[in-house]
Amino acid sequence: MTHQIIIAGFGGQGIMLMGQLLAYAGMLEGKNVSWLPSYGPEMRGGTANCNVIISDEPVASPIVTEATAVMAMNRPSLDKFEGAVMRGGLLLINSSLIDKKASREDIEVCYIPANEIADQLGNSRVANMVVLGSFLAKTGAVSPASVIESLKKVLGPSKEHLIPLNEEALKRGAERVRECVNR
Amino acid sequence: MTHQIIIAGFGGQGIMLMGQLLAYAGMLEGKNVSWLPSYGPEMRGGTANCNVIISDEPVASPIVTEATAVMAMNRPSLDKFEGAVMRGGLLLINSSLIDKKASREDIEVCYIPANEIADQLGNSRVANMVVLGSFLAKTGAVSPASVIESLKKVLGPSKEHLIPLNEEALKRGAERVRECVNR
Amino acid sequence: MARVIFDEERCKGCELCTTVCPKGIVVMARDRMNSKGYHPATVIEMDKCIGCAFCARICPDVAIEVEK
Amino acid sequence: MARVIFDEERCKGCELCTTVCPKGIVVMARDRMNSKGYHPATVIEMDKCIGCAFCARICPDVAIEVEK
Amino acid sequence: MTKVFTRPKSLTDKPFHYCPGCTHGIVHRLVAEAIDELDIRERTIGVAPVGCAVFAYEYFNCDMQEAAHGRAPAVATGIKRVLPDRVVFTYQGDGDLAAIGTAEIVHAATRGENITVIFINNAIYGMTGGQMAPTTLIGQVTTTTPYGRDPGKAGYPIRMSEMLATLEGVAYIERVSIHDIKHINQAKRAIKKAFETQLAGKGFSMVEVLSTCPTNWGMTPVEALKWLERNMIPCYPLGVKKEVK
Amino acid sequence: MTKVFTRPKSLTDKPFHYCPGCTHGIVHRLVAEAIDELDIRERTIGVAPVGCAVFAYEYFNCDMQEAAHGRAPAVATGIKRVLPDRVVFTYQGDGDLAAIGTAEIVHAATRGENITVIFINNAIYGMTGGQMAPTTLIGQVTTTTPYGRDPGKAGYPIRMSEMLATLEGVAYIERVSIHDIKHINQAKRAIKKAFETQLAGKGFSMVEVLSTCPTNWGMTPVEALKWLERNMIPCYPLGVKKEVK
Amino acid sequence: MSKVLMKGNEAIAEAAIQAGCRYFFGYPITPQNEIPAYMAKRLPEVGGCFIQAESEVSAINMVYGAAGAGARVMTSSSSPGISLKQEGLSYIAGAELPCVVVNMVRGGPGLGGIQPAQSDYFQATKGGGHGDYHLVVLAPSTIQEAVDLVMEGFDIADQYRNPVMILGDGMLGQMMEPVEFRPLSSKRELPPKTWATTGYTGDRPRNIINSLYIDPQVLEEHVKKIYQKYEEIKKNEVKVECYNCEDAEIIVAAYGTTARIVKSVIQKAKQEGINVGLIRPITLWPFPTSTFEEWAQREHIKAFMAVEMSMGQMVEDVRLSVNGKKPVFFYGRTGGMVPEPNAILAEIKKVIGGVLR
Amino acid sequence: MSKVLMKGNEAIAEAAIQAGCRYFFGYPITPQNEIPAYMAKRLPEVGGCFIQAESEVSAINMVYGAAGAGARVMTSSSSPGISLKQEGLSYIAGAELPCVVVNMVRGGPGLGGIQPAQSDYFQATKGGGHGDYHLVVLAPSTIQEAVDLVMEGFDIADQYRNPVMILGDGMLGQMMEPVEFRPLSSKRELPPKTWATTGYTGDRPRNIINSLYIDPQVLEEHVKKIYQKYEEIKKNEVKVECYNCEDAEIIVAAYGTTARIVKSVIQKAKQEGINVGLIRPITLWPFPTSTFEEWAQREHIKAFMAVEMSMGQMVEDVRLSVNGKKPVFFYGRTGGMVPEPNAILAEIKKVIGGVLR
Ligand SMILES: Cc1ncc(C[n+]2csc(CCOP(=O)(O)OP(=O)(O)O)c2C)c(N)n1
Ligand SMILES: Cc1ncc(C[n+]2csc(CCOP(=O)(O)OP(=O)(O)O)c2C)c(N)n1
Ligand code: SF4
Ligand code: SF4
Ligand code: SF4
Ligand code: SF4
Ligand code: SF4
Ligand code: SF4
Ligand SMILES: [Mg+2]
Ligand SMILES: [Mg+2]
Repeated sequence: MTHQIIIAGFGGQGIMLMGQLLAYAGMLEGKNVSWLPSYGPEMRGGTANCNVIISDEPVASPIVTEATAVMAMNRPSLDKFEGAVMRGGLLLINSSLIDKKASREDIEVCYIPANEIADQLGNSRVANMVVLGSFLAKTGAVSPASVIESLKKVLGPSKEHLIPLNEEALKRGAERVRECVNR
Repeated sequence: MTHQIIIAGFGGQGIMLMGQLLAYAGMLEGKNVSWLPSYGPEMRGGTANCNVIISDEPVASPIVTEATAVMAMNRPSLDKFEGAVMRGGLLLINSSLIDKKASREDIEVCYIPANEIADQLGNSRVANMVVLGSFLAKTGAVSPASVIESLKKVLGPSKEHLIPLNEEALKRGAERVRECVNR
Repeated sequence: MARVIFDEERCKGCELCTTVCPKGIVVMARDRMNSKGYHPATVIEMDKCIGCAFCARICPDVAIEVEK
Repeated sequence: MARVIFDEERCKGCELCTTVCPKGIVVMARDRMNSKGYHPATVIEMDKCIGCAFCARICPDVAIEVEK
Repeated sequence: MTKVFTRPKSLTDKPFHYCPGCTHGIVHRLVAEAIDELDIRERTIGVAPVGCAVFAYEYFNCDMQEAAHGRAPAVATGIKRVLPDRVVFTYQGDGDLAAIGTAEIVHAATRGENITVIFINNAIYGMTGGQMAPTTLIGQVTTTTPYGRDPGKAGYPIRMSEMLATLEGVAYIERVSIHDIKHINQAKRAIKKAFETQLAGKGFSMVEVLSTCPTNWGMTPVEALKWLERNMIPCYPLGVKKEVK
Repeated sequence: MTKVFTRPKSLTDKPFHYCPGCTHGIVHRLVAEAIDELDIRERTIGVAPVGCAVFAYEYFNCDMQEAAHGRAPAVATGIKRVLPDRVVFTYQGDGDLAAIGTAEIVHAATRGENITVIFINNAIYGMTGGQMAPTTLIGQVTTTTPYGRDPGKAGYPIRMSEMLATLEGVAYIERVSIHDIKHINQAKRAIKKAFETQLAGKGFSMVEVLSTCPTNWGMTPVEALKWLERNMIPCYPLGVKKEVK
Repeated sequence: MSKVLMKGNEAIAEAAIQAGCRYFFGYPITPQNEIPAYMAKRLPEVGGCFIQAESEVSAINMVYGAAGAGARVMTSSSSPGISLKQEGLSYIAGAELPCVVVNMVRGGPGLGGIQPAQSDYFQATKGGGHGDYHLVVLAPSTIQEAVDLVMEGFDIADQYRNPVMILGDGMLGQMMEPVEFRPLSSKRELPPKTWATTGYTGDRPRNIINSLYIDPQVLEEHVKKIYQKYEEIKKNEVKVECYNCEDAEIIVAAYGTTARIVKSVIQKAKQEGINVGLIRPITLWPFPTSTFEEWAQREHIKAFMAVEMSMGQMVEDVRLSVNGKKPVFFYGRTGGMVPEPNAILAEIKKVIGGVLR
Repeated sequence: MSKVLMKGNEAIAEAAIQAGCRYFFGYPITPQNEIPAYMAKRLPEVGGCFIQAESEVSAINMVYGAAGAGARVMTSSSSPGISLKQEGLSYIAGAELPCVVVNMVRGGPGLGGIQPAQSDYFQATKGGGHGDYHLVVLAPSTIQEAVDLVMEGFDIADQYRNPVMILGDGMLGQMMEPVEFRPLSSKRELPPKTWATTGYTGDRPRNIINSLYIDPQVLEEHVKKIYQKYEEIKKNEVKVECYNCEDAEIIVAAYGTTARIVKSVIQKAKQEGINVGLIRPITLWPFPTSTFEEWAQREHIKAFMAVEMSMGQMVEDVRLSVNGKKPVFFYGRTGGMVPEPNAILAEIKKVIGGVLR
């Protein structure tokens, strides 16, 4: 099985981190992984996206052109990457920031009000973890436990206290996606 | 007919000028000519030499490896270029500064006490013109008149007064070489 | 009588203009966002404006015009 | 009592040494040439030498040694 | 009502790409205002650097050349020698002017090249993500001085204005700041005077502008202005460094 | 009788290739004497320039690297950082140090690189046959200023010592001359002090030596020394430009 | 040793440190800035020294100095900065000094862009500097390979006293993959650096680092000596991967990240019943000429196609190797555009359709 | 017009002036110092401007500025200096500016020597700088040809908005030959420089000289547009001399001064009854590929041999052109050594003996 994932949104939404956590978790689970950011000349916000591959096979090209899953965290991302989802693939839409509906019929689409859920959790910055939770629940690409373990490494001991919040966010995302209807 | 000439001596002996005058004169006479100096990194004296070709044909390589004539103005030059004279070619030796005799038997060798002759003319700097005069007399490569015309161009009007001295030097060189016996 | 005009699309919400207004009337419009996602600066009590153009002079994005 | 020794092969005939000798005893040997074609510097009246080493100190080619 | 403050004509309509609160924008506007006031836009040619101001050619509403990193003074020299009656200016960052372009700025200055240089000293490499610049302060943390700039290893902040002021070809050099309105006004006067120096054919003129990089300094724009005032000005004293009357 | 003056041990036996009367030779000897007197030859590494002194590696009797034109300070930096307990010096001409190598010398100085620079200012490019150097005097005729150096076109003589002395990393800079015995002795003291500065770990040290190029100046060696005294010293005042005690 | 997830640039920096590199001289440029940043942080921890030079020109000359003093030393940059290093590289090669130089290539010419490209192939392999010389050019395709090649690169540099270039691109530098820092499989006997300028204490001849040979005869001998070394390198150091060539009708030549994309294409092609092989030069210089020669002689191989992120540079070396035995095609994207698998596949089909069937 | 006897370097400088070049930015280096010296003297006489830049890097960037402002402008240097100009050349090509750059090649690598060499062929023709671009490279063999090519070079540069390199060597620069400054035989319609930065007065769009294209798609388009120009150049501008090829058994490929030596060899060989041809590329880029292709198909031609003052650089282009149809040999001297006619002849005989008979 090969997961070919695109994650996209505003700079500042934690897009790159989502990808890195996935890749890290995949590695912890003994899979082949790669993470590829799109990088620009500018320090100055704008959109950010990254490609993640998690596979049982060695990773050939780290570029994802046909995604098994796309996580669109804002409107421009949806516009840009909806077409990249492969037939039968998964599209996760952060419906807190995206009022538009997906137009494709040959894929599975879930709407997650990630910012709202995060706000409920008391920290809007974990919206990314909510969507990630949804993704994990849908695909089983890696286990939430591996993601949390990865997060521990990334945050370091000084930010250990943030772990429960993130765990909760993953869980809420997972719960929410179970309710979600295809389109 | 192609004259392939090497002129060699100390820096300061007017070696480069001899060559340029020959080339210039050849050009004035409608021949194909080239002049090629050997150049070094150093501003600092040492030996100098140049290659001159005067030919009815277009000049292919400007490098003279087999010379129809060599003018050796000092001892190191003789050592270095005696071997470059082609069989039957001409070797002119400034015997004022070179006490050695040529060793080759298959070429024509003339000894010109150029500095002495120049000193007699009251200016040791025209030793080069003396040897050039000998060369012209021996080979007829170009006419002395063409050389003098070239010299006028090179010296410019301000040094016009030096022309008679140089003319005389050419003449004395020519006279001397008539007396000279092959080795 | 003076008036400042904000080009809200150019505004990047840096807040520099809010720090120099001698009348303290320049504030950030927390209630709206421009298309780049910034809360733009605005003036609340325009009648207090003296047209000194300090706000405009410090704005790095030339988002402010002043009339008098 | 002092003595200067010229390494005539190193000498390039620049004449700098001749200009600094307080005794004026350093001169160029016009009668001979070294293998590079230079007239070397030399001292004519060595007994006048005071060993000040001025000549050596200005020689750009380190061609002079001085004993005392 | 009449406009008492409006966008200068020497700026195009294009919105700046700079980060929020980056003072590059202020200096752009001051340069454009000076050009407007002197009414020289039609005969001005600008040279953009490599640095955050790399797109300056999209903003200044005059003919522009984009130079290689650090080489703007050489490029300006080429232009000015061909078109001596045009007004030529460069706009350069501290990495551009004070590091890779050191030889070019020193020699444009010593040649007395009749150009105007706008030098943005923000104590950092903005565009490449916050490396040490030659002007980075002692102790300042950057990506290439992660433990703070240690002069024993990474050298001392370089005062380009003072250094260049020792050169005979220099007609006018002033260091200014833009951390408040008073200083912005002073900066504007200096920039205008620099162009006037060129118009008078007096030789090389330069204005060093202390500037902020909120993004790579890791501060809000407002904090950054304060940091500039408190930390940069003591190291880089403001004022005229040389003026040939 | 004992030798009161003899060839320093830090010179090899190889005769110099310099033109007759060229003062490069004097400075070579002074450097070698300083190294001898400080007894540091075995731990000294020299960097030769591109210029007439390009063969310096054949003369200094220590390990040597030959640098690309102008880059000696960067090369010396590389060596010194690897071997901080060695003594590293560069020997550079004015084309090398003040033209193509401007950025390298400025930044070695501002970094306070603990090296010693011997800077030969002969107001000309000797090796390449007499072109203008940045230090060429106003009015001086060279192959690239055939009508005499016109500052309006070719700029002003650059005073590197004064310029570098503005930099914080500099521990010691002095300008000396070698046109007579008194000044040769002073030059020797300065060179020695420069090495001592390095030995004390104080940072960047440089001695600028006004020097002659009889060949390209078109003078006899004796005339050249006089010309130096009369024309160069007024433009390049001798003395200590900076000294950190 | 366990695996860690790292950015290519950081992994390359760490690999250098693990290979004993203690000196780094660099100048910022995208997309390789993580290398100097990592070095600035790590080198002081291991007793090394990082300097941000005032320019790429200075950086490469600091490298020259440090290498001459016997150190393991590295610099890195990207295309415009590498152009500025050309004089220095020629000097280092001429003076026979070992060092490692990383070029994370971006789109050119001029200021160009900052997205991945392979348009510096000519510069890297043919000598962007003046004179007769070569760099050893290593082109990793994965981060793991980058790590391994950096470590081996230092050994190669030391063994042959020649600069080694790691030719990557922005993609390799920016992406993350799991990587293991493992000892090199092949231990080399490295000659002691008796030539280094460490101080002339008399126990060896005086050491001079130099590339000036004013007598042309001596310079020629020097160059010929270097070229003998190059023959050794050609004999010993060629690295190449052949993938799926056995049953292929067409062989694609690609290196670095492009080769990864081609591998994806090969998998796709298989599904469509097309058999495509890949020859992936790992050493770009020395080029795996004989590998191409051999496959060019096989009957089942009908054509070659070079795929590059350039307007066609390595393709010349492919043509030189194939030497007219089979047609050689080219497909490239440039300026930071990365070739898409589908486009490559389409191109392959076009070749197969037009030429083979 | 009458002939004058001139040094190659001076003739090149005068040719530039006669071609309307009024700006020269240079830095001294042997063996081309007569060019800046001549320019320093002559340019003020014709209302032009000479600057001795502080370095080659500055010089090429002054050229960039002056060319952008619409001037005819030139710079000259020799090998190490040309290496330093690589970034600038890439910028000039990327910004599509016209200029003429002279490289009087000397032996390398590194500081090398100052005697004539051809070891910068790769650098000149394959792009010593970064990115996808080419210089037009003209290689005169005589001083007359140098003069003609410099004059035409300015036209070519202007016509295609691309830098043109004159690739000579110390021998060509230092020797004297009679030369005539004559108008170009082919007049070109040169496009007006509407793109030059002369001041934005409103009668045309604002002019920007630039090579930055941050969007890779746009950069790719830009590069492709430049490469379309290159196709035009390949079609229109190839220059080559074929000498004595009709009855030859072997064709020597040589350019510049080496080709002159080969001509001497051909005369010698004739006397010994050996028929040797010469293909002399005058444009090194674009390379006269089709000329080689055509002769390679002739039956009487048994082999090719490249003769160069290098370790073998142009020989690659010869091989690429001959494409395996005939064997291609190489003979070279390097480091400033000039191949001797007898040695070349011996080499030719060896080839003929070993391969042909
Ligand atoms: C030759 C070269 N080296 C390095 C770079 C990368 N680079 C781009 S901008 C920059 C530094 C910018 O810093 P600064 O000049 O201070 O401008 P700022 O961004 O701070 O305004 C560097 C090093 C380049 N483009 N070209
Ligand atoms: C990159 C480069 N540019 C130019 C040269 C040619 N060159 C050799 S020496 C020299 C100048 C020497 O002048 P200076 O440094 O003043 O030393 P001097 O000969 O006067 O002692 C130049 C330009 C070179 N070798 N390399
Ligand atoms: S013009 Fe002056 S008073 Fe009015 S809003 Fe701006 S700063 Fe305040
Ligand atoms: S200064 Fe300008 S950009 Fe900043 S908040 Fe005010 S209006 Fe907006
Ligand atoms: S040591 Fe003094 S006194 Fe003796 S010769 Fe030399 S300069 Fe004259
Ligand atoms: S100073 Fe030295 S080189 Fe000059 S003349 Fe005297 S001994 Fe000879
Ligand atoms: S990175 Fe810094 S200098 Fe660059 S635009 Fe942002 S704030 Fe300004
Ligand atoms: S050219 Fe000048 S600097 Fe060079 S050795 Fe001769 S006199 Fe000395
Ligand atoms: Mg900056
Ligand atoms: Mg000099």
